[in-house]
Parts: sequence; C-alpha cells; structure tokens
Amino acid sequence: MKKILQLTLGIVTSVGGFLEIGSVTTAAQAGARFGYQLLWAILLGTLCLIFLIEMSGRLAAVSKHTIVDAMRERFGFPFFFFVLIGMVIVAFLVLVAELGGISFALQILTGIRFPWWALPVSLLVWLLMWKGTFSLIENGASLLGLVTISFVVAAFKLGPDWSSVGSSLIPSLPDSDKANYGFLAVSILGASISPYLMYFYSSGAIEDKWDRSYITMNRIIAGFGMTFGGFLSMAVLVAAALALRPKGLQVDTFPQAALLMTTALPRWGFYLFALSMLFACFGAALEISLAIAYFFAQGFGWSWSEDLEPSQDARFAFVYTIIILLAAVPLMLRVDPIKVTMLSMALTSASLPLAIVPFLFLMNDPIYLGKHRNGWISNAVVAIVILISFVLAIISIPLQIIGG
Amino acid sequence: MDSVISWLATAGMAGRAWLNHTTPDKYTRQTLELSHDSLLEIGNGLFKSLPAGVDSASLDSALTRSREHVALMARLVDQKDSPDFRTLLDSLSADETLVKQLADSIEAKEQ
Amino acid sequence: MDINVELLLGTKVYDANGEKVGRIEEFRAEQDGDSCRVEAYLIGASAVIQRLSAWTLVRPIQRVLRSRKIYSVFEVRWQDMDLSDPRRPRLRIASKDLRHAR
Amino acid sequence: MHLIRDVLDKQLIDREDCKMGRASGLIMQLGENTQPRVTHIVIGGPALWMRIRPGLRKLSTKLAHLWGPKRKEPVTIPWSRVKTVGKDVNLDVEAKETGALDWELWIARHIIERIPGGGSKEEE
Repeated sequence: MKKILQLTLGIVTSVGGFLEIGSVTTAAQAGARFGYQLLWAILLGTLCLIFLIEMSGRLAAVSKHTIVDAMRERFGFPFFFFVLIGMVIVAFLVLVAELGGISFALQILTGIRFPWWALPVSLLVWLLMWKGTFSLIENGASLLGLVTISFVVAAFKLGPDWSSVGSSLIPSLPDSDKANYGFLAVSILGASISPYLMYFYSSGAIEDKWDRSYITMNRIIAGFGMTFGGFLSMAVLVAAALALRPKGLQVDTFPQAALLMTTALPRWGFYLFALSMLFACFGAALEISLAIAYFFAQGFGWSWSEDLEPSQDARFAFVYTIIILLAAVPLMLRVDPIKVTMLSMALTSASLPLAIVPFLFLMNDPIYLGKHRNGWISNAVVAIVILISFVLAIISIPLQIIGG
Repeated sequence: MDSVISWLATAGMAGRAWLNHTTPDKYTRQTLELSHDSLLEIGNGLFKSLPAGVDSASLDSALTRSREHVALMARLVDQKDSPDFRTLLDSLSADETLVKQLADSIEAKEQ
Repeated sequence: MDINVELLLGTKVYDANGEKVGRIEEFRAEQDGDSCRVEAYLIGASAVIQRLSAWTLVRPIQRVLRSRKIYSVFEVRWQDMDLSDPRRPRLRIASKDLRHAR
Repeated sequence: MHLIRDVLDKQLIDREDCKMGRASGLIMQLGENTQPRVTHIVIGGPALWMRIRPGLRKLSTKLAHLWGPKRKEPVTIPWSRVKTVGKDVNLDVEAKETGALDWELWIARHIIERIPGGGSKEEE
C-alpha cells in the first residue's frame, strides 16, 4: 500500500512540474499556430524526462544522496556554485511565471486583475511550505492536479483525426514561419526537461525515505508519472489545434488561452481551464520553491526536510521564504506572466547542459551506486540528452530574438 | 495581419461563449477590451508596412468598424442585453471574413 | 607551515629541471591513529578521472578508442615534492624517473 | 583514502547525526622534511569563496561582520575528531559547540522564530 502512495510522488512531480504554465502556454501556442506538427517535441521531452527522473530517483534511493549532494561532492564547490547561479535565476523566473499563472487563473474567475493576487497567492504557497509536511504537499498537489484531466476530455470531445496525430509524432518542418516553429520547439523541450523537476524528485525520494527496494517502483513512478504529464500536454496541444487554429486565434495572452475548452465542454470548459491552471501552477510553484531551497541546503550541507519544523532547518526555510516573496514582486509591478514564461522556457533550454552533463558522471559512479550504475541504455540516453541540450543551448537564444 | 485576425477571432469567440452563458461577465468584458486595445495598437502599426497598391482604404474602414463593434459589445456585457449583442456579434464575424479576404489579397500581392 | 589543500588543487607542478609535469589533481593519504598522513600526490589528466571516480565511465570509452594517452598519471611520493612555495610546487627529481601510478 | 574525492566538500555529520555543513577546506601541516599531515577540516564561507577567487576572502569576512553571528576566524575541526570517512564524514563532535551552526542558530533565533508557527528551539 505504501508504495502505491509513492505513486503520488510521480504524479505530483509530473502534474506539478510537467504540467504548468510553461508547458500549457507553449503547447497551446504550438497547437494554435502549427496544429499537430509539434507533438513530436512533447514526446521527445517526455521520453528524455522519464530517463532523467528515473536516474535522479535511483541515485537518491541507492546512495541516500541527491543529485545536488553528489554534484557538489564530485565536481567541487566552484562548479557547483556556477550551476547554482544558473539554476536559481532560471528557476526563479519560472516561479514568477507560475505565480502569474495562478494569479491570472484567479483574474479570469473573479475579474480582479492579476497584480492584486500576486502577494496573497505567494503567501498561500509559503504557508503550505511553512506548515505543511512533504506528504501533504505531495498528495494534496497530485489530487488537486487531477482536475487537469479535463484537457484530455476536451481533446477527445473535439474528435481529433488520429492518423494525423500519429504522423506528427515524427519531427517535420513547416513550410512557413520556421523561426517561430523552432522557437516553440525549443520552448516545449525547455518546458518539459526542466532541471528543478529532477532536484525536487531526488530530494522527494529522500524525504519519502526510499531505499534500494524502491528501484523498480522508481522506474514505474518515473515512467507512469512523466507519461501522465506528457499526455496532458499533448491533450492541450490537440485541443488548441482543433478549437483555436481554425479560427486563426493565436495564444499570445492568458485570457485567449482560457477560451481553449469553451467549445469542447460548453458548460464547464472555462471554469475547468481556470481550475486546472490554478492547481497545476500551484503544485509547480511549491515544487520550484522547494527545489531552490533543497539546492541551497544540500549544496551547503545544511539540515533540510519539509517534515522538520522551520526552526530546525532555519536556513532551508529562510531560503524558500525569501524566494517565494521575491517572486511576487515582478507580478505586482504588472510584468506580463506569459512573456516571463516564454523567456524562462528559452533560458531553461540555454542552461540545460549545466544540469544534464553531471548525470553522465554521477550515474556511473561506483561509490554512489555500486551495481545499480547506469546500463549502456541509460548511458546512451544521457549522451543523447546531452547532445540535445547542447543543440538547444546554442539555438535557443538566437531563436528567442528572431522567433520569440 | 495574423494577429489582427487572431484578435478578431478572440473577440468573436469570447462573445459567443458569453452568449451561451459559459463565461463570467467580467472576464468577457475584460477580454473584449483587451481585443479592442490590441486591434488599435496593431492596426496603427499595420499601415506603415503595407505593400503598395493594396486597397488600404477598405481595410482601414473594416478595421475601425470591427473595433467599434468590439467596444460596443464590451459595454453591452454590463447591461446583460443579449439581442443587440447577437447582432453585433454577427456583424463582427462579417468584418472578420472581409478582413480575411483582404489579408489573402495582400498575401497574394506579396508573393 | 600550513597549506590549504584545496588551493593546491589544480596548480601546475614543475620537475627538478623546470619541465612542466602536470597539475596536482588528487592526494593519497592514510589514516594513522588520530592523524592523517599524506602519502603521495597524483598529477595528470587521469588523476581527475580518479577524483570524479569516473573510471567505470572512461574505461569502456578508452577501450573503444584504444587510446594509450590517458595513462599519464604520476604518483609523486611526498618526499619528492617541495612545497616551500605553494603557488609553484617543484619536484626534487626529474620527471623521467617518476613511476606511473597505474 | 583520496583527500579530494573522499573528504573535501563532503557532508559533515556530528555525534547526533545532525548535518553541520560541508568540508570547505583542509589544512595540511608541512614540517622541514617530515611527512605532511592533514591537521584540520575547515568549514564555512571564507574558505569557500577563496576557492573561487582568492580576492573574495576579505570581501566575505567583511560581509559576515556586517550582520549575523560575529565570528572572527573560520570554523576548524581537528582531524583527530574524524570518526569515519564513508559516503559522509562522521565527526565525534557536538555540532553546536564547533560554531559550524552559528548561522543556522542566528537565522533561527532572529528570523524564523519571529514568524508565527516557526517553532522554537527547545534547548534554548
């Protein structure tokens, strides 16, 4: 029974992490502009993520060290510090986008403009971290996140043409507007292979006190959880392709995205969209703030755990408090969350190599993993992901300028 | 041009959704105002970059007319007055088709 | 004289007649009762692989590339190393009579 | 035992299994021609910033004096206190006495406990 509950770690990581404002916005834009053509990007992102999440969990279960612990211990402080700077900046931007997603969901529901919601929302996220335990966050976020299944229902109701959906799982280039196509592909990959997911997942494995017996469970969770998230993103893309594209409606702002399900589910579509964004972004905001706090605490060797009282891991609690309150500031200054989202997705892609290259070394380290080291399949996948991450890093910034 | 069509479609879709009572009034009004402001902003920028020989007069009139329709619809949302709203919605979709034809003709000229 | 070990890491080492040998990448030490004796200094590229404990990753690649160059690890005993100036460590012997750690 | 791989940057754990930071540096004592010995493990900020840019040591000590716990010299643990060197480095010390947790206690007392629900340090 306990292991089935563990399945929630996979679902929360994927629902909270995978499905958030980044993946929904990029999938909706891709669907509205290029129809099914960018489905392959979501598939590729999901496959890479499944392997990376499985490895993060395996390292934590076997060696009781998270990715960040091992990175600091193997690569030394200077490299760790370099990754810390890159990761915190990017994750902070994504956090601002998530808070923006929650505030915008409240705006379309209540009519009160999103800057007013920024502080109350970030205080609510902080309160849950301050008082809540890891399992409360884990199970709560994943249960609430299940409302996002409405995207799948909407996609099915719009009756997609399955053969062309299937054929677009193979990468293809559009005849026109290649720069924007490239930018969206990079953003989708940036939205799915987000480093904070791995740091959160490997820390979660330790919070849930996993050990070697969890290795197979870890594979199921990583596989099922991430596929669940990937499937939801694809549903968003398909729904946008069928509901918005025929009308030529491009998703440049949040209110436009809110119309996504109004035709497919006339009675509830609008409210389901708002609630899905509210809970998915809420789960993601929790994950990102915790991931940043975990990164600091593990990197500098402080005591850390969501199940401890804040005063027992003071510096850990201090970090997530500062981060979550600072994240509300840009929104209060009326910065548009969608612009922040697109920028943060591009920067995630640009900084991907920093997060992925250590995997190749850490997952082959006999001291940490013993016989549970990477097989040649996982190593091959990591090598491919590193290749992809370097390609993404090189093309993401120029594409951001031209196509963004 | 795509963004003009996109915002016209946004206003149309938001209007239809409001008519079937599936979206809250405040959201509809804010979205219609947002569409109107965006149409205004894009419209001004559009005329500078139009290729020569395009019937810009009729495009300009179609754009201004559709903007007014959207503004009217936004105001009507508060008075919960459906019949007028429906007629405005139909004329808006008429503008939309007209703008689309003009867009296609511009595209033809550009090739 | 006290030296910070972590600052020695990566500094270039020259042998008795001024030839560059490589960089200090690792220190081999033995626990001796309550204290810890430094036995030897590991110099050269593959000492880094030692430090990253990445042999399980590098060895298969090496076999595929059949490259011999990677084996340039020098294990310098503590007696042969002159650390009077920590910024420019010097060997007390010529580099040719250094033995390979492998 | 390899000093860098097995000790430097490793997680330090005290007697009661409580985390007390990471080994930021190691001090090696060098006699005239006696065998060099590692005498201390260094914990804390200044030693860390030195490893990025030597110039940062002065800056970081100055910053530390502006606010926070007033501590002159960095925290060092004599090597004789090292119990085991495995995945983590276990020390036979009481974390609070070594001064490694000064920042933790300072933040706990001055910030965290001031916020409702922050919990309190039972011992104090």
